[in-house]
Amino acid sequence: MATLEIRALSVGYGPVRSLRDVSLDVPAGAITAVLGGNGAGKTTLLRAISRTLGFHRGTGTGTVRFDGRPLDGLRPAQVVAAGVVQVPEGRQVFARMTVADNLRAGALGARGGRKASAGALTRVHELFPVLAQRAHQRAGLLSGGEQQMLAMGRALMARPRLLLLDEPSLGLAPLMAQRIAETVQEINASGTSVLLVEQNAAIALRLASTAYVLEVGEVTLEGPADELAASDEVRRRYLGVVDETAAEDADRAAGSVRGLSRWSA
Amino acid sequence: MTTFIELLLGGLSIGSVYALIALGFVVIFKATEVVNFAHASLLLAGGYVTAVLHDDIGFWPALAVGIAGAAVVGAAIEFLVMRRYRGSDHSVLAIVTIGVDILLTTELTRRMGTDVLALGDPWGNGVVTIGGVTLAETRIAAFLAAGLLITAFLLAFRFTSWGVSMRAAAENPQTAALMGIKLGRVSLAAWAVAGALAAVAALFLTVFPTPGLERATSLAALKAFPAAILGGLDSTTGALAGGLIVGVTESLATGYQSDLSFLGRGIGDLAPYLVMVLVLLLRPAGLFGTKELARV
Amino acid sequence: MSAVQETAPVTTAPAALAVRDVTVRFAGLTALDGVSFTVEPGSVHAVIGPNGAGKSTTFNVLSGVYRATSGSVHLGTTELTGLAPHKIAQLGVARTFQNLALPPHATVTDSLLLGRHRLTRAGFVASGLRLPSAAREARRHRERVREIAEFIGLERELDRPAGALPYGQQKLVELGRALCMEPQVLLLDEPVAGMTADERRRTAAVVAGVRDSLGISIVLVEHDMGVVMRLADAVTVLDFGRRISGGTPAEVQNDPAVVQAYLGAQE
Amino acid sequence: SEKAKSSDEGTQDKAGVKTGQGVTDKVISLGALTDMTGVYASLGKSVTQAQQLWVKQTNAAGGICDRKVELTVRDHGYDPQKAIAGYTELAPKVLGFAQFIGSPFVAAVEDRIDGQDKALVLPQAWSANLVGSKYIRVIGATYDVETINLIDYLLAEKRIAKGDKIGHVYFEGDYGENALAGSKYAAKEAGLTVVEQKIKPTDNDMTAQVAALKQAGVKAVIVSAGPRQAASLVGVAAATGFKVPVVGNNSAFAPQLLKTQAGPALAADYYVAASTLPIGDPGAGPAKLAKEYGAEYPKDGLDNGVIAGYNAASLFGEALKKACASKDLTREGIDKALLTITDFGSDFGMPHDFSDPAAPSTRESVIMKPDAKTPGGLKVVRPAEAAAAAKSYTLK
Amino acid sequence: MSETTTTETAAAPRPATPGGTALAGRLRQPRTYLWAVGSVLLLAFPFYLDRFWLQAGLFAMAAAIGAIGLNLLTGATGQLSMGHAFFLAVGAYGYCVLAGESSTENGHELSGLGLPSWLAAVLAVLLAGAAGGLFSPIASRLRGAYLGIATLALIFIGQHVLFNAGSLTGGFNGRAVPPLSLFGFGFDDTEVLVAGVPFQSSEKLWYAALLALLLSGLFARGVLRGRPGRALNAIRDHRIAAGVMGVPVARYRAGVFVLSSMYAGLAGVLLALVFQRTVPEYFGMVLSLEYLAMIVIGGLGTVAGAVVGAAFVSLLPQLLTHYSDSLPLVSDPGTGGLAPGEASRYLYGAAVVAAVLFLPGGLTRLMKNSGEKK
Ligand SMILES: Nc1ncnc2c1ncn2[C@@H]1O[C@H](COP(=O)(O)OP(=O)(O)OP(=O)(O)O)[C@@H](O)[C@H]1O
Ligand SMILES: Nc1ncnc2c1ncn2[C@@H]1O[C@H](COP(=O)(O)OP(=O)(O)OP(=O)(O)O)[C@@H](O)[C@H]1O
Ligand SMILES: [Mg+2]
Ligand SMILES: [Mg+2]
Repeated sequence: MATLEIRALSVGYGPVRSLRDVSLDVPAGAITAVLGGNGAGKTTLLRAISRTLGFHRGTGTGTVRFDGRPLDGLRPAQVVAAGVVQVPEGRQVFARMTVADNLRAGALGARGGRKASAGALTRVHELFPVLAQRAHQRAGLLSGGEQQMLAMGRALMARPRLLLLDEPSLGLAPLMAQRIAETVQEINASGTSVLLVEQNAAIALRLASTAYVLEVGEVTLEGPADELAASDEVRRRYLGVVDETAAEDADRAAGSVRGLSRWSA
Repeated sequence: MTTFIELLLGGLSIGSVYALIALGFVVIFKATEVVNFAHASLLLAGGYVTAVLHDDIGFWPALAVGIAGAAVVGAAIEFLVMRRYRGSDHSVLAIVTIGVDILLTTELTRRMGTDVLALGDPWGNGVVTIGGVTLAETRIAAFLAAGLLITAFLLAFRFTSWGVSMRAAAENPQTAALMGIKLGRVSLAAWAVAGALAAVAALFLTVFPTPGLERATSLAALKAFPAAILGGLDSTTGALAGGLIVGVTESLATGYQSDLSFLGRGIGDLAPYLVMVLVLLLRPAGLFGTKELARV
Repeated sequence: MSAVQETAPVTTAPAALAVRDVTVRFAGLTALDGVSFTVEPGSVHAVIGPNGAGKSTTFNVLSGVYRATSGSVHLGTTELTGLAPHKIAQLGVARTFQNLALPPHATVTDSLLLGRHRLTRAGFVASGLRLPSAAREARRHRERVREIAEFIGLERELDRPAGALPYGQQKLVELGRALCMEPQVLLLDEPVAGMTADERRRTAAVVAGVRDSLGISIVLVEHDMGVVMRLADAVTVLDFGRRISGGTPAEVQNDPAVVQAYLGAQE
Repeated sequence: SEKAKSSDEGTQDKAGVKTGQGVTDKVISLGALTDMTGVYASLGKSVTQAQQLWVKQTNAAGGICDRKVELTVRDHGYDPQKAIAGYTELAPKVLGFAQFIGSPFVAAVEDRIDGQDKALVLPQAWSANLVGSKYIRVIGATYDVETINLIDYLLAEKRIAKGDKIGHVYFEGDYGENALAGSKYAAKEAGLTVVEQKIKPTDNDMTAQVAALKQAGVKAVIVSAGPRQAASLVGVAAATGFKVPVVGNNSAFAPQLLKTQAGPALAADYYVAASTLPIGDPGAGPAKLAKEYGAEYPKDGLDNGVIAGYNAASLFGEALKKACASKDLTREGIDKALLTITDFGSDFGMPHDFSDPAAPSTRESVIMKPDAKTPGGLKVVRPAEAAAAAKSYTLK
Repeated sequence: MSETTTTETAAAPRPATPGGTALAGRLRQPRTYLWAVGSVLLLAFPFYLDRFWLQAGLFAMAAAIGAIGLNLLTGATGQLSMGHAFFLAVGAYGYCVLAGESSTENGHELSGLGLPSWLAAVLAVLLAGAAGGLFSPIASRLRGAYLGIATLALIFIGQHVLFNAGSLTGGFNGRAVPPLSLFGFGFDDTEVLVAGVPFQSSEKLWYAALLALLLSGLFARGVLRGRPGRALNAIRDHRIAAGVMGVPVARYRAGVFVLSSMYAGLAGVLLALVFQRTVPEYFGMVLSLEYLAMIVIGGLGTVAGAVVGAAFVSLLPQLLTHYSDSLPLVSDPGTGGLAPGEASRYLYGAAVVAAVLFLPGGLTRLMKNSGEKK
């Protein structure tokens, strides 16, 4: 049984069509990854689920169901109350609030009492000790990666049943990216389904059981993650060059770029 | 010396009324980052309801209805106007509140006509004299009310999730929504609270020693602007400090105007603004306001 | 590079960027602690390190957004320490921002033209009166903007508001805007974050192209080791505000301290 | 174009009456520039309604010079731009203005009135600065003269004596500063010292002013401000045990205040001067007007604006009748007719003499005291009288 | 108004088209004809309209100049200013003092420099700019609401000075405004017959104002579309990034404040000439708020927006008052119904709200949409 079911979802921003007829499933307790290049519509997909398209004057058709319950027509807060929580793209921490208040804000939409959120807070501090050290610093002053950790931690405060991650490893050091990967796995192991949008396809495909590839608003590939990881197309476009061909590839890529003449003032 | 103390106390007491008005600005600014120029008309609305009703149902019930009424007006402004704005420019929204203020003030002054309305408060023109210094009872009540309300808000902002949701919603509505914060409800509540505060402020603004509520009462809200800014637009403590500073400055500048006559007479109104400008030169975000973030 | 056209040499000869003993403290926190490194003219110098190590802080010091608590920064013989950001920009130091800093409603063209600010002169009077000099200047620089947009592959997005572009392209606009400053030194803060492998490769190629065709110095902060290895001539590694290692990419990659603090066990 | 045909001055009708701008065979048009939505709304409303009542009565009685009188009202809401626009709009169309509220605005168009338009304007303001023009005629004592009469009253009642200090709380602007000139003159004559307190119309709380005056040890206070300021001042003074008489100019009182908590204090030791009897006076003139006004506007309260407005309109009517008699209904004719009016308005308490444009029409003032039981809230405590100092005082 | 859009395409980045085709292209646009008709009408008005309407138009034109200035500041740079009325006052009174003769009026010793009036007008504009410059420590440091309310202090300071510096300002009664004269041609009330139409001050000033508006509109448009405009927008959108891009932020903030003050000064001079007397009451907070309303109603950040907004805000009450007899709902003052003054306040308030909610971009956006794409 699928927890999240997306059927025939189309989204547009004004005249711009950004998703066309997308159908996608996130099975209960699984990690599902979505890959795709710039502008493929990954963020748009997540916005459609979390019902925040309205903030971008976007409109959509199609259905999104969570546990059989349609999410269309709900307000973002109701979606959160239903257990679907999104980590937005580009961190979006509340810059002027302290780290501690950011985490409190994360817990606002959650069900369960103080005790539960205290538990969640301990957990977040375990995962990202820096957030405990900096509890009283304003979030806007954190480094980029620290902000990314805060964004993750904040979402975890809501104790989601389905976690929507938009590029969680963006800007994280390799070590930290691995930590995040483990965290996602752990979260998942404790019963949370995850929809993972990642540029770092290597990580994504390692974590996920199923994966979808979006291109220009359409699902072009889907299947078990390991199968996709083996496909040539995915290897070339999303997994990047393997070391042996690096030099060759780089040259090829560089060759495709015209030089830029110097500006003479 | 007694004059000085009397002026000082008088200034503190009127200052607490300014602080109450300033608190209304602060609540809305915290929740929406909008400077609410319609606060003046909320003040009128609250006062008007109280004034019209007190004869029939008694002062306290009338005040309660007045507070509720102003809260409803505030909420209505949020629901009918502020919520519908799709942009993100807070200055534009501030200008919208100017429009709202014009609408409301026109309507209310039309209703009030040229009357001066009494609010039927229990203090009348009673005064308390301590050591040769006289203070109006209304002002003591104002002082207590302001202290109480401001403390309450300070605590509420610090210890309940309301303050957090407000600031989150103000700073980044979309992400706040992603956190499950009910944006509409947060700003609706802020506007309603601001309305209620305005009604309380209106009470103290129009009872003794001022003659009563009338169309020009809303102009007094202007004096709370320097108070709110001086303290820092997003700080409850700032509202209190700012209000008191403005009250005292005004009172002293008026009381000693003969000694200050080289500046021209009647600088009582001007003095708070001069103090405000000085403070802003040193602290661009007011005494207690949150400094602008400077990192990229 | 075959396509490079030889034109008149840049007015200022390329100069080394020397960071000496820079310390930055915030209330109760030392973000940079006596960091020194030198960026050789015309090279790509990578600064890497764990999150919160002080890389962006270094950039903020270099571009004048932060004032160093102590230490100095020189570009050639000019001291940058303590200069206002716009003065540093005038000297030809350009940067991109880790968290995008693009006006969402302005078109890409306008954002790029903003990069030309330091190279243009038209002030209130000249623009207001539409003096011929201003018009001539505007025309010339619009052409160059188009050239640069083509170079980074944004020519089709020129009339779109930047806010409507996907994240990855917004990063490119940032890069373009910095290029539009015709910098001597280009500071890139995570230029390929949020891109697919394919796009990373292309962006890396653009950066390489910039270095090769313009011969300017590039300071690069990036967590993608592939890109760092490919582009960097030298690497400085920071951890907790201190420089813990430095050298060629290969050296650094095998430095146990770096592996332990930053890279983790390689997969 | 239509504009090109030059305006035709001085045509004559069948009866041989010379007419000009604002007068046709059937209608005499008058203008009123009033404030019904701004700071002087309460004054403006009463004055305008009283004048409309007068127009109605006059027309019912057959009009003037076989013509109906028509009053075009423009509400400027105390906004200079609208006031000037209103003047510009009406000036070519009306014979004159039965009302013009806002002395700064009158001053603003003074040059046009004196220079080209030459239409009679009856401002509802009593600043000495308005006196001196042939066409702008103030009805009643100016604020300075009125203030002198107020101080005279205090002296006569032995509330103050030579050597005392008196406080003067006054508005920034024309009104207050003109009154201050009067109090300074009276103080000089009577050996008093004036302690000044300048305030703005937005000041509603007189606590600090009272504290300062108390400290200065004044024996009486003059208020040349609005009703609210007077009420606050009197209220604070009473409450803080600062027991001195307070006197105010005609603009410093409104009957609505008697219902507020300052009411008792106002009724106790506060006095107001004016150049007409109060509307609640038992005398024939005010009583008749009060009755008629009440019948016409049952919902609206009575105040002294009613008399002021009615009086001004009647004066205009008087001038019209005289002009009609001399068969000259042009603006010039009206101005000439007005100069022959020397005993106008005794119905309302005192005679006015308009023969000298450089002098106020009277130097007398009625002194009144708030009284909640009287309609309009004021009763006379000293009938019209001019103090010696008021007679010797030279304007400006 | 027409003059501001005549060069719609001048600054566009299109490759240079031969003048002929561009002209032909423009001739095909219906808007070109609309503007042409508008311009002719504007030029012909003094021959047909009476003084009331001309004066209303003059007020609107002066307001438009002031609003353009404010739009540079608030619209383009995001610096909220509520002190615009102060700079209008500096312009108006500055002109009076510079051009007026020393004299005694209403008991005030008035001092004046008696300069030629055209020179006085120029100097008054510069004076307003200098006043803006004096405020630059604050203008360059504060932002948003803080700056907005800090500038409110200017209003109170201004009012205080206007009332108290009697020898310069004439105190509460203000000062008479010396008529403008240019090359011996006086813009005063002496009648000059032009084509049989008597020209008085309003008629003569009309053309001067039209020219001033045209020039200041074009100037502002040039600024906005050029390098300074981009720098200002960058400051509005991202202050730190603007600095890093080489924009001297404090200097530009101060600079645009000065420029906007100069526009206000010019508007002030013009208003003074129309009023023929300056009165302190006028330059209060309400006036500042009106200017803010203008730019929001018309559209933030554009010249056309300022002009349209100014026309709307300053003509609306005049229209309503003038036609109060023939409008439903609105009734004559004193008859108990909705007074025209109130009606126009309702409409004006509602317009501000509606413009923001339903017409983001203001009235000009509406016109643009119905016309051609920009
Ligand atoms: N607010 C918006 N207004 C208009 N168009 C938008 C908006 N947001 C996204 N788009 C368009 O929708 C398409 C999909 O964008 P989306 O942000 O979903 O891509 P993405 O896959 O998340 O890309 P990236 O990997 O760069 O984040 C793009 O073409 C983009 O230009
Ligand atoms: N203005 C500031 N006030 C307080 N602390 C700051 C400020 N700027 C940076 N910091 C702190 O200094 C440290 C270094 O930050 P910096 O942004 O330089 O890290 P970084 O190396 O760029 O990390 P990342 O890779 O995550 O972007 C961080 O811990 C950050 O919280
Ligand atoms: Mg995305
Ligand atoms: Mg960083």
